[in-house]
Amino acid sequence: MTTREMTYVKAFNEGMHQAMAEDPDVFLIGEDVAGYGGVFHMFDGLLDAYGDKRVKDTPIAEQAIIGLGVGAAARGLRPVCDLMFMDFVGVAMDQIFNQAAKMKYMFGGAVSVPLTITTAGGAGMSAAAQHSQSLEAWLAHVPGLKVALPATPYDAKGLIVGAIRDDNPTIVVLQKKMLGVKGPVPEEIYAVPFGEATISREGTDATIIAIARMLPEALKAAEKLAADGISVEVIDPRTVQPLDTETIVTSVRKTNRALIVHEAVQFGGIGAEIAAQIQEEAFDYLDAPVARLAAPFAPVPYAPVLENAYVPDAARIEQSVRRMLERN
Amino acid sequence: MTTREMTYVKAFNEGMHQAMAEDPDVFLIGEDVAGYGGVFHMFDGLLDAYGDKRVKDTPIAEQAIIGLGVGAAARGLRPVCDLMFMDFVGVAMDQIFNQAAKMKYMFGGAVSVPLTITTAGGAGMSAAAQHSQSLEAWLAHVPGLKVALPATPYDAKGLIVGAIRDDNPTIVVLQKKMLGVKGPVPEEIYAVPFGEATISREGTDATIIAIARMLPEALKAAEKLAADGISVEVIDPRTVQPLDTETIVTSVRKTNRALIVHEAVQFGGIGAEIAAQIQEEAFDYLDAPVARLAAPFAPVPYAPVLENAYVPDAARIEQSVRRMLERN
Amino acid sequence: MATPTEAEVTPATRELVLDLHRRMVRIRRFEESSGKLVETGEMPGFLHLYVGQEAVASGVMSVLTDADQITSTHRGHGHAIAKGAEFRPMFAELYAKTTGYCKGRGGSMHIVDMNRGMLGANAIVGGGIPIAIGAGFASQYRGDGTVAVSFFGDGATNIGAFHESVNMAAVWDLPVIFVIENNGYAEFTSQERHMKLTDIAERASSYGIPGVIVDGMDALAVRQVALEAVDRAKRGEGPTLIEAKTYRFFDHQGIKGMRIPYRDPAEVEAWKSRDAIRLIEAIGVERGLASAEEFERIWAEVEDEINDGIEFARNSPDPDPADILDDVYTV
Amino acid sequence: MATPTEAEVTPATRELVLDLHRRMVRIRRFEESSGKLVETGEMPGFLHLYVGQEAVASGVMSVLTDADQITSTHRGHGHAIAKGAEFRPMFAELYAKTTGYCKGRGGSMHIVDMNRGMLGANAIVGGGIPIAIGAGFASQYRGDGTVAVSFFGDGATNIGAFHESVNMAAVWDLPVIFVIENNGYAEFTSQERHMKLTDIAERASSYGIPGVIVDGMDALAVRQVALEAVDRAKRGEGPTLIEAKTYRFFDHQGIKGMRIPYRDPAEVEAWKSRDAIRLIEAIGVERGLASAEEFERIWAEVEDEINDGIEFARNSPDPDPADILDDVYTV
Ligand SMILES: Cc1ncc(C[n+]2csc(CCOP(=O)(O)OP(=O)(O)O)c2C)c(N)n1
Ligand SMILES: Cc1ncc(C[n+]2csc(CCOP(=O)(O)OP(=O)(O)O)c2C)c(N)n1
Ligand SMILES: [Mg+2]
Ligand SMILES: [Mg+2]
Repeated sequence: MTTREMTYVKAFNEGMHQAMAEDPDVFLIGEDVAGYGGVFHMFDGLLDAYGDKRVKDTPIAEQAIIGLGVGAAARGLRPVCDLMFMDFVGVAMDQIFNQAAKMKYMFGGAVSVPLTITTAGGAGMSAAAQHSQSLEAWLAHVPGLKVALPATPYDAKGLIVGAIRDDNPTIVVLQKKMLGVKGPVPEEIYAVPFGEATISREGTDATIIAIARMLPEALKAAEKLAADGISVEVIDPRTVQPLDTETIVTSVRKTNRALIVHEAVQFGGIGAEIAAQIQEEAFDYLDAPVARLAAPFAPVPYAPVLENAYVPDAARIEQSVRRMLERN
Repeated sequence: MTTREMTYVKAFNEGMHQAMAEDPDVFLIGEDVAGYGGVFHMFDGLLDAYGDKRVKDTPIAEQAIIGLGVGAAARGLRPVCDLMFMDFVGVAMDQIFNQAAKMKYMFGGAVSVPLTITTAGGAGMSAAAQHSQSLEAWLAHVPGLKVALPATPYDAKGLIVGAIRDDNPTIVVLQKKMLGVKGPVPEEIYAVPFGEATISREGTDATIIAIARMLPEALKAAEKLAADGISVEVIDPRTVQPLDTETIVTSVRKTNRALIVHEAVQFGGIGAEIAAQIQEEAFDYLDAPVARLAAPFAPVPYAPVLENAYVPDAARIEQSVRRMLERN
Repeated sequence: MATPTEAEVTPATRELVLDLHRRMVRIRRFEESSGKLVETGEMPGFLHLYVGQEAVASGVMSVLTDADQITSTHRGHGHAIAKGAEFRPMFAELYAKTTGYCKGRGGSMHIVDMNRGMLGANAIVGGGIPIAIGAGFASQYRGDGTVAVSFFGDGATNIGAFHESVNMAAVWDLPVIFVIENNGYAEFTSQERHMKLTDIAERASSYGIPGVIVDGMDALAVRQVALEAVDRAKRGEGPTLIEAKTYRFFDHQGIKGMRIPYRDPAEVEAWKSRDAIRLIEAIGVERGLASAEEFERIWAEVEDEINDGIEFARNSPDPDPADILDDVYTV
Repeated sequence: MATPTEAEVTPATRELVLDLHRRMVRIRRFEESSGKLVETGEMPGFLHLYVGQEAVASGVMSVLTDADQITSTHRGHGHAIAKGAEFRPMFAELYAKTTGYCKGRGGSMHIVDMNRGMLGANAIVGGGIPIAIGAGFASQYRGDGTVAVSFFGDGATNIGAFHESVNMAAVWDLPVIFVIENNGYAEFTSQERHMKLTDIAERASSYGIPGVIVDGMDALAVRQVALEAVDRAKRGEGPTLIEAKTYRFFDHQGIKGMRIPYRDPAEVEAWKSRDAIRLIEAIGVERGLASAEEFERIWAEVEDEINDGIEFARNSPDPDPADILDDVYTV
């Protein structure tokens, strides 16, 4: 299998192309996904390749966009519905959590909803409070949904393919700040399974569970710590629903220390669930409390100087690990 | 101060009456809150007492209902906007989390939004997946919002008064299954402060943190356990945003064991945050992992036999405490 | 906007009259029976009964096949039954049994029958409308000649999902029919208190599609406008907004009387005097298409079907709590 | 629907023409300047520029007082400036400084000026519309004679919040004016691809309120329809939906050219030839109300104001990360 270096967004785009090529039931709708290729160019070239029956610009109407996907999916098609910015979930939330996610269960299993929602999350672009959020904790709290947060070009491709092939409603949250990040990506189509974490770096002294864009930051921190002889294991859950608790717990039982890092505000973030599970499953192995590093309890600010202080980074991850290791 | 026995819903209703009497800027809008007094009779008598300028039935338009409240609050009024069922947050979510909650911060403090949202949550009535949910974890994850879950008639009155007097956007979630529960309620107006938990029962062997309707169940369980000489402390956080971590942690440092019980699904529920905080703050005091008892990861089922299995109850709380005590 | 005149109406054949009558009687008796069963506590949950509105579901459904899709509301039994749902799994669902349409997981507000293109009742006002345009999108995408119909109330036309969905369906000429069942009330709030229009069909002009008003107590008239809308949809000309003026005979929920006097008893009586079932019986007899005895036989047959359904439901097994996590995901 | 004729238009006095001109020039120059400052990287974030649409904000705002409230959109600078916002805190906000309107917390899409009744730009399409009806509700509740105006684009009229809000305002006769700035595009999607209407003002009929179309390049005409709508609102007759036909001269975002050719260059040129600022200058001179020199002076004065604003912003302090949690809550 040939592997190239590719950007995160190009890898995602290739996944979209290949998923549409392999299955004529896959179609894409959303605001400016066709002619413009999506405001982040996630969907470049799809209109030309698959035509305006399968790649469609919509009015600004997120309830209708997601709802159309639900209805079409219930009839066996495989819609990809784009939400542009994750912050817009609020205008479509009912269709996501009350309809898409619950339909199968409410209907006693009579239907499947193979709907994929794509969106872009994360701060760091001075886009302020309504265009910078990380809301994966909301989505992960919804039975029936699956939630992916690719943190590498490889996963950007593999998770969108996996999501489209999945018979359940899935949400793939791209990271705006990672669009240009490069990494190895196989040419052929492949799916990354939901619920399988990656051990992105092996280590023995502490485990960092890094969500989405925090992965490269955690890896940078681990590199720094390695220079001081501190060996850190870094885990990328890749999907937070389902969550690969086993990989995480196995690691923490080995390292005895865990730090969870995410961009969302700490209170009620996905880190809370991960921390709760770790202490439930690895209580006797822990040499320190499970630590969390996340955004302060405030909306995302506009000023770069505030935003930089808001989003965790390698330096603060490093610090947190050191603090955790001080304790025994 | 004269105190009477009153039902939960009547206590809430009295709080509404008194809050409207004390401040002419308080008004109420929502679907069938005026003529009908609200489908749960939460608002009985308000139309007659305060007239149709201040108590208004709306079209079915939750975005407009909440948004109207946001705009009126920004202009200094004190709107109470009713959402009827908590499950309907999905159709109004943008106005709640992107507008009401963020306005003050985005605007650099230039405005306050003294908006109160009322709604009814919880299962147990065979109302199925879209009329039975407990979604407090979503709301508690939103900086700028405050979230109250009264678990006694006293708090049903005190928290609605506190919410209306609060200069921030607040949500008061009544418990459908508790509407008829009786308890002592003072006659005069009083506000329960946000962020102050109640120690509903003192104990020494374990702490139960019980959310909303789980409080009476936890107290029942504590009573049973007491018969076997097991002394359980029961804490009712009353508000989950802000959360009174101090009271909880102080208790757990004393009892060395904690169980959190709520009706919402366990994964990503508010129990995750509470568990994460307890192990952060009381790590060295814990004799067992912080335990959670909550709904399984499924939508709320219709069949009573399933719903009973779905929602935690006194028997299962008792069991969980015993299991936690087995460990040392 | 157009209201079809008597002349334009589909010829009322014997077959058609009996078919519509049976659909309506099935709904009527199902609703009355289940209302009582909840009242006595034999069945759990709560019910929004369709009694009074039978002509709407029946008239529309009489022009659809099982391959055509519908979405429904909290008041969904009538739509399911008119679409052909069977009483056994209907009652079993209300009784919360494993043999129910949703295996006891959904209850009254989530009745579904995928085999008959009934895409589900919905407990969120307006929640089914976007889903219907998705079903219609699938029809267009596949070019299979089917249509999708979304039923909803007057109150639902004030919610955002209605607006977004009708506009999107219009822009893409989707084969979707939007049926407003205007019973004059959203719960306890009358139409003039929730909108400034008398004829909601006027809202069609916001989307550049036809809006049609029809007498929702006249199943034949409803059938006629539905037929035209379906034809139009199948010709690729896009959606139609139909407003059926109708009335619910019971309260918003359950079979008890009204807790507050939000409806004038004279208004209720006036509508009851135009009962859709009596109307079609009168038409049938007057035009010599069917006899009173034939209609009686339908009532009797439906009664048997009701009894059989209830019996079946009563004797069906409860769900097993051990299965509580089944069907959350497709695995 | 009515389009006011020349005859009905407010007499174009010297004072009025100069006032409208200054409002428009202030917007134009603010936008061009900040566009460049973001382009060169001196300012962070991204900008949706109002250039081309100046007559809409200016015409409407010329009939409002500071006590009247407005809500705005992602394209909000023009509304703030026309409402009287000062350049110093505007630029300071874009520069992310503590002296900005939002203390550097909000940036371009959240510009606010509570002292002038500017209730905020909004980064959620349609997000400001429900808020505006709340402001109008407060006017009615207090009986203070003020009105609320909500500005939004053609694209926003397809989202649910628009529908819910206009209906509710109509039902309660709220003193609210809804101003559609129809620039023909929602991002890169042209109006005929996002709705089936040519005149969005037609949507007013769904709510039983007047819909008015106006030339959005003619500030005097806009002023006139705004005046009528405000009068109507103050008389307690409820909301008006105004559609101003206008155009944005730059791309959806920023000052660069178009990445994809979604607009015909001839179309762009045709609209530019009807530039609202040139139009009012021509009217002023032709009617002998103001001289070319006077207009030139306004341009020059605004230039000084721009330079002053930028200077101020550059020299203002950055926010302190230690304050990051301030203003999340009112304490
Ligand atoms: C989003 C949402 N808001 C409110 C409700 C509560 N509710 C259930 S039915 C109903 C009235 C619906 O009125 P209409 O659409 O006219 O239908 P009808 O009941 O008359 O059939 C309301 C407000 C709901 N289920 N969903
Ligand atoms: C709910 C929501 N959906 C989508 C967007 C992305 N978006 C920002 S501006 C815009 C186009 C708005 O078009 P229109 O309302 O015509 O305003 P214009 O940009 O032309 O001024 C879109 C789709 C958003 N900000 N909010
Ligand atoms: Mg109705
Ligand atoms: Mg536009």
